[in-house]
Amino acid sequence: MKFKQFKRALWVFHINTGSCNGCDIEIIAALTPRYDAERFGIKLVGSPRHADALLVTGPVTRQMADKLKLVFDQTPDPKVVMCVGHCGISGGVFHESYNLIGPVDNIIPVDVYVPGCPPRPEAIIEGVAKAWVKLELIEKGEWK
Amino acid sequence: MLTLDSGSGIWTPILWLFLFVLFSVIVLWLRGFGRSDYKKGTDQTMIFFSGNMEPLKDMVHIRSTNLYWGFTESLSVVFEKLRKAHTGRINDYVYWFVVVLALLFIIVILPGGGLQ
Amino acid sequence: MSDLFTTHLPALIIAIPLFAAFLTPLISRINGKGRNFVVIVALLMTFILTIKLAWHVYTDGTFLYAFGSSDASGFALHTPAGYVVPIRILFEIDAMSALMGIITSSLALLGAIYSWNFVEKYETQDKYYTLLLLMTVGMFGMVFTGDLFNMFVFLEVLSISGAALVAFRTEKGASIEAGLKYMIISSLGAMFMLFAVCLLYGQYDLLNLAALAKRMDYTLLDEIALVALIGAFAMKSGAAPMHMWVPDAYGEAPASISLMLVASTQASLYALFRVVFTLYGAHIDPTTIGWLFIIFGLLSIMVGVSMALMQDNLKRLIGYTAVAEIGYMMLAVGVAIASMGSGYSLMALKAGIFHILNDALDIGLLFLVAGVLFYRTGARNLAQLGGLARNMKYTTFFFMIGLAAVAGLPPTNGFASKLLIYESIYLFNPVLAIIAILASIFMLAIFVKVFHSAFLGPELPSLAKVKEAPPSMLIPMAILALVMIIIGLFPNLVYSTIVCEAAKALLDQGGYIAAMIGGA
Amino acid sequence: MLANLPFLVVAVMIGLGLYTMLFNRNLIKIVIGLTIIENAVNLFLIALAYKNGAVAPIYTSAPSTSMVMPTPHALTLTAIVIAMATTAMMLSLIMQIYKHYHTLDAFKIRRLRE
Repeated sequence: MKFKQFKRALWVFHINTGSCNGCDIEIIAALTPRYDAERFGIKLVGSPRHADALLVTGPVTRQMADKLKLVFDQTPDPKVVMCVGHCGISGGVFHESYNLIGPVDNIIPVDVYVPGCPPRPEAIIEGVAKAWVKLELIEKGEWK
Repeated sequence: MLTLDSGSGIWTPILWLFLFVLFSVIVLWLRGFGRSDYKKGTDQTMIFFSGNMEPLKDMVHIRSTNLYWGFTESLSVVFEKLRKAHTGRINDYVYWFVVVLALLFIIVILPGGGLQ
Repeated sequence: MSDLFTTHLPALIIAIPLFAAFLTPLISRINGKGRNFVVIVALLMTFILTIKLAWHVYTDGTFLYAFGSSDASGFALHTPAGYVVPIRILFEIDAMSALMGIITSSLALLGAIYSWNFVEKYETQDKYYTLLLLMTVGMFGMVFTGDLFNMFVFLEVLSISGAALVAFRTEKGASIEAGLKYMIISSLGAMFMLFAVCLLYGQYDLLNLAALAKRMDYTLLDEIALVALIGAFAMKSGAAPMHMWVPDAYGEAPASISLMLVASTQASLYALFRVVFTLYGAHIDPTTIGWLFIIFGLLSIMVGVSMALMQDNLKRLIGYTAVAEIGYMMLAVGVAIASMGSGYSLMALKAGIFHILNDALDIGLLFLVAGVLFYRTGARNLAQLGGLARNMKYTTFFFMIGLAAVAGLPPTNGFASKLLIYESIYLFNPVLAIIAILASIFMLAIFVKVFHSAFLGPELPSLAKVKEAPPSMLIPMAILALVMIIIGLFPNLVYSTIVCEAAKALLDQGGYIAAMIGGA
Repeated sequence: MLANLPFLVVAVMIGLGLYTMLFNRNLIKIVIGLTIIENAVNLFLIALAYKNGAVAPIYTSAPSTSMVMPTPHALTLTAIVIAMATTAMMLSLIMQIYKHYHTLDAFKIRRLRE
């Protein structure tokens, strides 16, 4: 990491595109007092229009595809997208299912992948931190 | 001249206005911290409706009939009685006038208390 | 007070609208716009004369005008018992009457300006303006007269023209129904008033307020007359539970007429106060009559506020809040009577009278806004409205001022008078003050509902083409809003001068009698 | 007692009028009730003015005997005129109501309620 501190807090919007809720529970676990992600300034918000980062869990079902696209479009620039869990990365156990549009990166560009089924909260927090670094670098114009 | 003396307190609108302007400036200053870097004219200005497209404007607006519904419903014991009392019959208008006159007679005249 | 013009001011104030009233049908044969212009000019002249009259009253004291012989040496009746009764009808204008006169004339003027566009599509405009002017005459007569029977006559002039105007939109059944209800109930009230006048006349052979007050023996019959007068005027001013005609009439009348009806209820309220304070004066039992007023006030506040919360028809809603506002005045004046002699009695009375002025302004403004909404959208029901703030910027601003004033938010005029009411009531009985404050919060809730459902929210497709109100409707609203802001920011401008004088004049029974008997 | 009879009649008439207004559903009958009250009050005024043996107060040919007080008569005339105006007004409104509602039943003419 090149800098000592981040410019500002990171607001994350969490969208579930057909997950089994395993990843969601781990995300909540990352916010509990044991891990306490909010002490770093990482906060879940209720609207993508307030968010800096999108956190996507689950493979993208047919129903959720256009909604995911819309949510991505509604997030203000600059933005980063995190994909949490095997399902979002490759489809996981739902791979090649008839009702999947595909992994998340078929629909929107993904910046950070956090593998695991489900990933541990530490992994999620680390992923968020990486996304954060990328976001700040994009803002500085240093990201190639 | 600027202060209204109410006997047990004072009211100075100009002072209030001064404070109002002061706090408005503070609020606007704080509001300036909000982000304005979203791109206008794109989906980024759209209303977030859980990822769904926004419904027709007619459906979004909360009409007056829905406002305070819970309040009136929970106090319907009172409100229904009041509503039923307003029958809209001209006889009842006269009835209330006569009732009030009769009550006034009872209150004012029978104890002999109206005038002294 | 010496020159001829000044001496005849009260007669002119009555005569100009009366003359114009019967001139308007003639002029409208020639030109519709010319007629409107004549009406506005007549009311403007009346307004200026009223201001001049009020100026004289506030500088030189009570103003007396005699229709008939000016003193006993003139045309007089010599009774066998040796009395010399000058044959005349007296107008006595003290500070309180002058305040009511200013309210009446300004609201009438604004209503006439507002009507220019508001009723333009109706064929029967000539009758409308005639009746509007007659209504003004009725109100002026009621607040200026010093004679009970004369007050009855003007009350009936007011009711007849008012009822005809409430039923002005004859194409709608509901407005005729409202007119008929208003007519029946106000005629009944007027009959009871006449009955009381008969009772007083039968005993004392007098109709003059001051002379009656001086001669009064406070018998049982006088008590019955007091009851009939209180009942009749409380009903005419819309105190609960006799308030049911108020939302009907206010809701169905054209908005400019609702504005006039606000002034008319306040003229009745004035008559009520005049009867209680001047006619019966110090001889009323403070506890009984005071608590009577307080109960009327509390009932009006609570019923008005709760019924307004349920309404969806905007003008009916404002009508119910007008009932609640009348309740505030009755509450304050009731406290003033019940605590007669204590330190805060005068303050409560001042607060009540100050609230008369403020209520006329803010309820009037809200009715005008409601009229604009009806004129531009054709919708009477709040459920059909939404998002109008996008197209009606000025109207929205005026509504916000009216909302703040009627809910008693600082720094508007409504807050100034309500603060005085709360504080004086609190000294009398804290429970009453708590109820009054709670009702005020309700009032805020009611108008926030209106504000949200009519002005806020997305722009509805059906209302996308709604335009801002025409200038003839914006000007009266702007004037009202400006006056409200000025009174709100500088309350002492009117409070320490006009209102305090009016309260003192109302309490000063001896002064009223001396002005009339001594001046004769 | 006999002198008080007019006042008794006035009281009875006011009671009748109120009864008519309270318990009749027909609008015209309600107006009739109001008219009865109006007439009762007028009768009251006239009864107040009565004086045994007095003549009408016409100054030009006034005899030496006592005259009645002219004011109540003037008041009554005014009140009658006003009563006529209000009655005419109400009846015309009732006519219009019948055109819109096709009924005169007060229980059905209540579009304005609550």
